[in-house]
Amino acid sequence: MQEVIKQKAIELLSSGKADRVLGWKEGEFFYDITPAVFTDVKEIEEKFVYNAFCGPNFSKYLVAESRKDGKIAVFLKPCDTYSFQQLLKEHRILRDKVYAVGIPCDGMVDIEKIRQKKIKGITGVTEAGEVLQIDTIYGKKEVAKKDVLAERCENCKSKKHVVYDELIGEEGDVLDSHRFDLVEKIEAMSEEERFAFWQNELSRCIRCNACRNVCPACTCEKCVFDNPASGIDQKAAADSFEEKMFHIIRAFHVAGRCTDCGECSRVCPQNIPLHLLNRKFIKDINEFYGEYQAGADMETRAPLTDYQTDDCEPSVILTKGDQ
Amino acid sequence: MQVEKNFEPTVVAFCCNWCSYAGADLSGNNRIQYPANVKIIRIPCSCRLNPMFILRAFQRGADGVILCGCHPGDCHYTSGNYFARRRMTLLFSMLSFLGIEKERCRVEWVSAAEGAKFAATMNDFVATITRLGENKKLEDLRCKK
Amino acid sequence: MQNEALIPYLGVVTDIRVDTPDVKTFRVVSAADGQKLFEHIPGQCAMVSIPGVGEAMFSITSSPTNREYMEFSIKKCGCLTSWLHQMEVGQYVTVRGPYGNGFPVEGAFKGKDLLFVAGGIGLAPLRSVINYCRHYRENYGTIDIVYGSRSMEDLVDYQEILEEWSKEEGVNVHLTIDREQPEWNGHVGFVPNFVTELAFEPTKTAILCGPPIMIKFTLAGLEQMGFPKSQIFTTLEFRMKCGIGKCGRCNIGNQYICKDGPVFRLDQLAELPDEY
Amino acid sequence: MKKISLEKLNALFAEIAETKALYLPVDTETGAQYQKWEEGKTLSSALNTVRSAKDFFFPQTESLVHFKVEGKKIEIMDVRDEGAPFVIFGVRGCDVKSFELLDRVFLQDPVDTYYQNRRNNAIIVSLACSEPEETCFCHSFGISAADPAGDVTAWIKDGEIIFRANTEKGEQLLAPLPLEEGGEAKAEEARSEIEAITKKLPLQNLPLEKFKAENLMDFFNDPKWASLSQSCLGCGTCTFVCPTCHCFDIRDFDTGHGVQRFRCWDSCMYRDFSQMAAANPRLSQLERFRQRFMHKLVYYPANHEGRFLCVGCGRCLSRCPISMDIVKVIKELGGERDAK
Repeated sequence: MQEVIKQKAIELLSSGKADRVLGWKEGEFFYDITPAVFTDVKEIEEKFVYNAFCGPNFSKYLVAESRKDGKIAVFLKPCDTYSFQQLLKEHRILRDKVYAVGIPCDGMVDIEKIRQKKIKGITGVTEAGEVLQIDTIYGKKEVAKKDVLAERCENCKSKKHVVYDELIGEEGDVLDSHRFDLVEKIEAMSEEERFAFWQNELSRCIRCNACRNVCPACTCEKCVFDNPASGIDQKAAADSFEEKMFHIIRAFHVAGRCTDCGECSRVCPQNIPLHLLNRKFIKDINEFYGEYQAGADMETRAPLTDYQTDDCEPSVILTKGDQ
Repeated sequence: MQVEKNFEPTVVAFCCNWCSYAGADLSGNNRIQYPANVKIIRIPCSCRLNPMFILRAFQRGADGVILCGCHPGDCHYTSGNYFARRRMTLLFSMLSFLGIEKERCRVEWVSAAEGAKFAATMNDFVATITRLGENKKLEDLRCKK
Repeated sequence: MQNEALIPYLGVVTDIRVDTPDVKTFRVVSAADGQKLFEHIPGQCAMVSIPGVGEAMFSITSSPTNREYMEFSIKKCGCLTSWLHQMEVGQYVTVRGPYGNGFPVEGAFKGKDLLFVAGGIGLAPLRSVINYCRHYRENYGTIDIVYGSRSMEDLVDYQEILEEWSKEEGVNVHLTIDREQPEWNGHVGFVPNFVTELAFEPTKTAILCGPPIMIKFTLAGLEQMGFPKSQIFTTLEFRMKCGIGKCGRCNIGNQYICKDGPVFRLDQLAELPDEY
Repeated sequence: MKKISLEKLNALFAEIAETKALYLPVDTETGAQYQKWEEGKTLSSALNTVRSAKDFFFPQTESLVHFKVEGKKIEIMDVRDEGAPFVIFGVRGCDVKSFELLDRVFLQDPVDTYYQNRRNNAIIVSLACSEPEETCFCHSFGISAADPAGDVTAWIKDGEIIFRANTEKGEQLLAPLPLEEGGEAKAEEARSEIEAITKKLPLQNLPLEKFKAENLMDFFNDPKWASLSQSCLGCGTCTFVCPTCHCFDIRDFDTGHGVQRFRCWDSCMYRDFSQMAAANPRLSQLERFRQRFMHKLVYYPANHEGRFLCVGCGRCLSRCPISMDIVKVIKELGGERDAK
């Protein structure tokens, strides 16, 4: 697959269909891949990669990139196309400046999960079907790919590309995922258990803002948390209240717009399951206001900018769940 | 739950300017009593209530927060309270998801004519919060004396 | 426990002078004993703060030769400065300092003819030096002061300039304003052009402070006149938090403005990245 | 040297914890973290903690001074406390070195007494890295993973842990503990094993020769910063997991009954780091990204006799969301110059 995509990148650049190509650039190892803008065919030949470690979602880069001169080609995995379309819907990306190529994805691997299996000193990985052969300075190791898939890929919601100019490979389908299982499990806990669970998770937050900065739905020019006039600009959580406030507000600000791309959890250096907060909102929206998938189309109104006169009252939560 | 003796809760009530604030006024004019623990903050419309306001009220010592607005369909700005309703539903659900007592937040629709309802709502809400006790889960320790 | 630089002194404002519509000068003494808070060198700064509002670096505009109090001339432009502008006499403020290197009044300036060029609030950091040099008049040559502002009302310390500086022997004051005004009979025009028109001898030591655009064109003019870079001094500002070279934000290259600056000689600056 | 069997390690911890607070890396579901020792907690086998050990001396937030404001009057309240001695057990060589680099900032005149207090109270027991990771490059900065500094150095070898006191503080810590004498040979063996592994690590010799004060302007003006920084998200992950990053912000918090002035970590990667009322000298991510790496590789060495502000712990390599780390920067900027 890497070769096909690489050739496509070269073709787009040399035919003049695109002036720049947004793709993945290899790093020191096989897993530390950096998003990069390629303008030169030779560089693509040498550095362009596409493998099971190409996690980053490019949609957000297009907000700035589509405002530069010339056209940019971009490779989008199925879940990335949702974010892309959501940003198009919000008029954040200039569509005619982007050439979107849909590419297939069979799930991305989370290097952290490999490390958690006590595999140390990883120097190389080869994909052999369902198995990953791992070279380390302490000898060879093997793991099943499904055991080290990123959480968002384990619970992949769709293999379908919702928007593209050109598609490489076969079109997939929207999947029946189990992504709300964990949310349900937490909902079923007692109030005290839930509080303890989140207290433990959120207390690890170091307020690096990676979740916010990577999020394709967070595209405000100036975030409230950076705005001294907002009264809540903070650099670090000086009290456990501030941790909660940041994460509640962050999730709330993307409610109804979050496509569940899972970037927030991928980038979190402290491995806080931030996607659960977003999924809670998605699940509630589905339950209260009907099924809604952000980014799935260009027409429907987002649930928080819409209403029905017979919507449920907020008191509905008083009787929901909880033993 | 253990309730401290003599616990006097602080309750913040965000009231829409057009209905509930007038409703509060009416209850005063009619000499209907409601607890002095309620601190009213007037907002132009219930949909002006940013979720942040609720959180900050808790941070700065509120034990309960209630939003009062016009009845659905009666919004001075046509549809503000419909949006507020969706937002608050989702926010309260999230607070509950994080393990915060769900009775600490409430939305009530109170019109300008419902002075008695305003007082009754506040009486009931203050009683609920008194029963729940001090807000410990969304407090900012620095703000405690 | 040992003294901590980050814990400030308490000062009290004893006098507020309205200089221009947006500049006020505050006189500050120690809240404890009514004496001066600390000694300083001309050009040094202090962190002034109102707890809960903010803390920022301001240059000390009074001369060290003043043994009774310190003065800060502050222009209203942000959150803290707006607050400071609203305060009344008797208000407590916190002050810590002095920070920075200051001007080499006892070194490179000694025995030299001095040329001060300032624009707008840029006079504030220079006022301290000018008054110091006037106090020790015998140590310095002639003093030329070129000062310009948008309008007559915007000239900071106008009274002091007229009544003291202009009358002193060996001190030549050249004032200018940007646009004509009926009651103004002095020079009209921008500072850089005025400096070129006045055609100073390049043997003088020039000290500049003002808005970046004024500095840029004045420097070009001075260099054309033949001023060597080693004879031009300026003072910079940056966002600062600690004031003691630790918090890491006010650096130009490897030099921290709060500690190694704010006064730089132009030839030193030329060796540093153009990031200010 | 002194030694004890690994089985008795927990008893040893209990002994130390009786007189002083003891912190050590403990495994959690999401990686190792420093925690206060209590019964039941065991030493993690992970190479490094997710957060660095700088937290002990330079915590993410700390109160500096409190104010009471009443009308026009202000009262200053010094809230510093002397603290009490504590032990950090199992610090790796890279993190131990980071303390020395931070000392040069916080202990230079004027001394930061908050930092100094904690520094004086700390007794550091370092632990040699028996299994270095591929992301380690401490060797490039002259740090030994096999023989780390600290008040006491420890090696784990064949079911035993061997201690060597390096300072008086270290001697005093070890003296009352029930340890056996000996272990020199095993320590030596562990040392040479680790050195052998270190040689095999992929990032051991980075091209650092050109990063000197005299090349400051060349590096600053290098056109490669544009491509290096283009995908940077501007988050603070690298800064906050870094053991040597020490920039901070000072802020006030109005509690309603007073004002607390506190210090918290700040990142030069943030837009508002150098934002002033009217201007910002570092407007784009390029300048902010450049500032961070220039500080580590050029500015700090220029002010501190050539010492780099990096200890090669590899945290930023494994944590950066887009994998743009200091190794890539060093190779990109330092490598090509070599070839010329």
